[in-house]
Amino acid sequence: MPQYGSGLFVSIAHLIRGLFGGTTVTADVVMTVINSLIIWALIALAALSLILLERKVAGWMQLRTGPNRLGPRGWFQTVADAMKLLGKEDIFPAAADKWVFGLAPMFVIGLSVMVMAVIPYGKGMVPVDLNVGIFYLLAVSALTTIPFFMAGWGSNNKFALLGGMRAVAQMISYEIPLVFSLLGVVMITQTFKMSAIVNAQSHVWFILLQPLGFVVYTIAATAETNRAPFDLVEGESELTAGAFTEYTGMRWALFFLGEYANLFIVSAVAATVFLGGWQGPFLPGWIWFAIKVLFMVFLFLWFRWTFPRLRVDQLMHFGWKVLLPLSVANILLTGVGIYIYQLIYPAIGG
Amino acid sequence: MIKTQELEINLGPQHPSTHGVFRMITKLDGETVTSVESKVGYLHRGMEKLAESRTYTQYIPYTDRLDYLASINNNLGYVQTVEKLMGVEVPERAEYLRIIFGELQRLASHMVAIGTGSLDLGGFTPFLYTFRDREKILDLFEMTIGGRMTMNMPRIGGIIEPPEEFWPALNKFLGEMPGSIEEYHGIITGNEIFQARTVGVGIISPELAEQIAVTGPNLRGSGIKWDLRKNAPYGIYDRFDFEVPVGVNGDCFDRYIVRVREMEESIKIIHQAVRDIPEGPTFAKVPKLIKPSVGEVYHRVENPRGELSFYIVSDGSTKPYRLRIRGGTFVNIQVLPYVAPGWKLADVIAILASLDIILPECDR
Amino acid sequence: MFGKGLAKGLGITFRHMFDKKITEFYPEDMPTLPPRTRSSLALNTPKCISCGMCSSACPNKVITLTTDKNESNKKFLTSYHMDLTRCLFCGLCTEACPTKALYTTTEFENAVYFREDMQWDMMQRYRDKVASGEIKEEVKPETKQEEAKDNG
Amino acid sequence: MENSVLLKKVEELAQKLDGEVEVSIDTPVLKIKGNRIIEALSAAKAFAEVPCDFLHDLTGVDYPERNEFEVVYHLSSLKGAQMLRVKATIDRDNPVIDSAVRLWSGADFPEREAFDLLGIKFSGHPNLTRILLWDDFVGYPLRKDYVVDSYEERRRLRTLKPGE
Repeated sequence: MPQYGSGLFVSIAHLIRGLFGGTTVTADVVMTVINSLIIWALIALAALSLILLERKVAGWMQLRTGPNRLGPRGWFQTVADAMKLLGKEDIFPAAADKWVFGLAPMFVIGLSVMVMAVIPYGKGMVPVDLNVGIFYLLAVSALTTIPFFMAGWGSNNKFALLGGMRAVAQMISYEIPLVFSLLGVVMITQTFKMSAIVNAQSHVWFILLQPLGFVVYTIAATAETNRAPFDLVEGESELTAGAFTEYTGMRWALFFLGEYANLFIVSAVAATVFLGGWQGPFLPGWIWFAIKVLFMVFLFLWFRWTFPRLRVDQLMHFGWKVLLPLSVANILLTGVGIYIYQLIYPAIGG
Repeated sequence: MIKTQELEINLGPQHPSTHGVFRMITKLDGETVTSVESKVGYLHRGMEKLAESRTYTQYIPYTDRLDYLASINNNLGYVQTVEKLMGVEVPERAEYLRIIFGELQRLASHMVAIGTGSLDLGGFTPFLYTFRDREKILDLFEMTIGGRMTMNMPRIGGIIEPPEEFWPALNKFLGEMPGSIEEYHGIITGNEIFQARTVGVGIISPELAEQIAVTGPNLRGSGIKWDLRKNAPYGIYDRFDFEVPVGVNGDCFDRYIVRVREMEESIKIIHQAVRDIPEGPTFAKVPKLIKPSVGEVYHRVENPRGELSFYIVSDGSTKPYRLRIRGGTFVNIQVLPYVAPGWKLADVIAILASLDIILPECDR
Repeated sequence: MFGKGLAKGLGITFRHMFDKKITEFYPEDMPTLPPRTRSSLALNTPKCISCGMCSSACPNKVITLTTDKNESNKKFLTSYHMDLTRCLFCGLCTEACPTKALYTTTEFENAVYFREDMQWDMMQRYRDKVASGEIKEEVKPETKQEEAKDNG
Repeated sequence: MENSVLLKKVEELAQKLDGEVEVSIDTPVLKIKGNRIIEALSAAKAFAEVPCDFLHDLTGVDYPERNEFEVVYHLSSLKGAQMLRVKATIDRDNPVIDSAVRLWSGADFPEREAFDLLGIKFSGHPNLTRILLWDDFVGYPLRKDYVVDSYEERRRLRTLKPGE
């Protein structure tokens, strides 16, 4: 299928690389710097636009129009909000643990940047195409628990402490079904490499081969990003703002940024692993990728603005007693499927 | 065994889910609540003392500010008490209008109850759907009397006649209501997460309810079929045909569903009242200056949040000698320390939401 | 089956995404309030007979008015103040007014920056309204005669 | 029907407790001395046919000219429309009465409120502290001799003092 404009960013990269002599060390360093700058910009852009999208979608579902004051149809609202947050006072509670409290938001955003480095945004557009891509991604995103607990513990606030404890319990429990749900795909493709997984979906998307895996992934990812109906870490009706109760201004904004960066990441992973990544007819690959990510994001927004919140023990029950068996069953089914497939076509697979 | 320390948390007075300024001193063992102590009084305005320096008519606007989500019901309770004290006969048309507006206000109040109930469980969108429909009722009120929240609509001996355009607007609203209730069922009642959060949670046994003197939908949620409109009718409620919905288990879900079904019954009552309403005056002949004779009276009405009653001691002057308000919330809220322990922190919020408290009525 | 209710809820929210929105665009589109709305009070000074019924009907002592008598022993207003910080907007004063000189209006933008601005001088507000052409001044026949007397 | 049956019961009870019975509008009223209150309430709670076993309301009324408080109990029931008012008079200088919490745990808050606003002491109440007003409030507002600040005093706009 012809795709026009797919190579746009790849050509630009080649051009820049060419300026510094192709394969020299200087070129590699320059490219790394540029790539990381682009990721930072992408996080900021994703967060700003996703926040606006969330508010708009929430508004539409609730028969409102959402933000509508700044710019055309309110498109600049989040920019203005970010400016306001930048200008706010940075308050450290008197009893807080200064270092832990202050570093937690930085960790959140730092981890997001690290994860986003391995996502294939288009054909040949993987900043770092690791051969253990998924493995690295899961390992790093599992660390996101720590800043939440740091925030909860460092604030020296009871609500924050409860929120932090909930974060640890919830994110660790849901990490396991999340990993297992991706394992089925890895079994089929026999690789951890993100670009290879996308290439393997040129004929059929894995959502069709792994529907159960996709469902488990979506639910676990909702919990992993602390979004409703699993937003117990924030749980505003019981814990006011959970782990973020004591945060103000820019530090709070970093958490917010991290939350939306995480939303972007889980959507991007779902798009890559289950929805065929940048594969698609006519349009350039990166546009296809953006469309698929937006679809996943909309799914998460839709859940959030429809469902009430689960209780903490129900959340644990669901994670351990429903999702984990389901994800294990998925692996088993995949294994059986591959075995049968290999019996029929012995040439394929290992 | 790992020994853990109990955590004491102040829920409120400023907390997103305490519906105003209510404070619960909650002791937690992990996430499990071991004890709850409720503190009220942050909104005390001395309503009963104020009555001693206001004339009978002047006190009507103050009753608006008891249960501000059901102000017409409060007004009605108060003016009926004074009418009972003076022996005033209210014209037929006024009685029917009182039923219509009282039930409209009950609908509006229950909408807030179920909407905020859903909000406290984390579901934001249903809250706005209920408020969308409440807005229509408030528009009807605004059209009739000019106020939206604090109506001050009934007067001693009558009620204000609504304008011409009220009746078509009311019919339009009644036509839209069944669809809206269907929608609440779709997004709240049928939702498995909502059911998981409420079914079996915070059970108030009938014995406990009777011990505490819980009234209103909370009592009926416990399975006791007691509704003053049916069992001790006031006004002309005995002329209407309606059911008294009751719950089975007395859990949060039962209290919720009783409210939704009461809304359906209220619509039925309004339909009947609109059908039967006679023409005629809406004001009885009462002196301009209300001056009841010496005596005392106790009158109770079924408010959306429990039984509201006024106890007036008159010394024959234009001002009440003593006016006592018994609000539903003030009594119902006592049930919390009995019900909450053993549940999770989030359940306490659910229980509180299902009790549907309103603090101005509690603190007065 | 588990999940049916969840799917129904999702259906409802999705359907509402494309419904007509009910947001009012407040300063651009001013809402038209029904004529009975009690959101502000105004005094039509010439109609006032200075009986003081409004002030005695008020539950909260919002209204203070002072009167004087002219040579024909007729009362007239010298000042009429309302303390809006205490007003409940219950409308009892307008109901008590025998000539409907005091009436409720649908003006609802009553927010001010300073507490002192909540002390309304109703006669001044009436003069401002007349000056801005919002209402026409009613001229009482007696005043005309008095003016004629003064002139002649 | 209920009222006549109830009235008979109340009259019997009044004779036993040497109290008085009157009918106010449509409610039978039983007037007794404060020290017999628990007897009266438990007897009313156990009335056959027309039990008054639901403590609808509890409050106090101040009568300074008679130098006494009336503690007013409104009893109803979930079994019928009956309503009984029990009035217990206690001395104004030493306002002590037995607590009804042992009969109805729902008497807790109303009794605390009566203590808070009228200064009536309920002996046997588990936690008799101020409920609506703050703990170091002086005086009992619903007593008739409580002096309320003048209207002028209350309407005075508070201005910030320098240094605040």
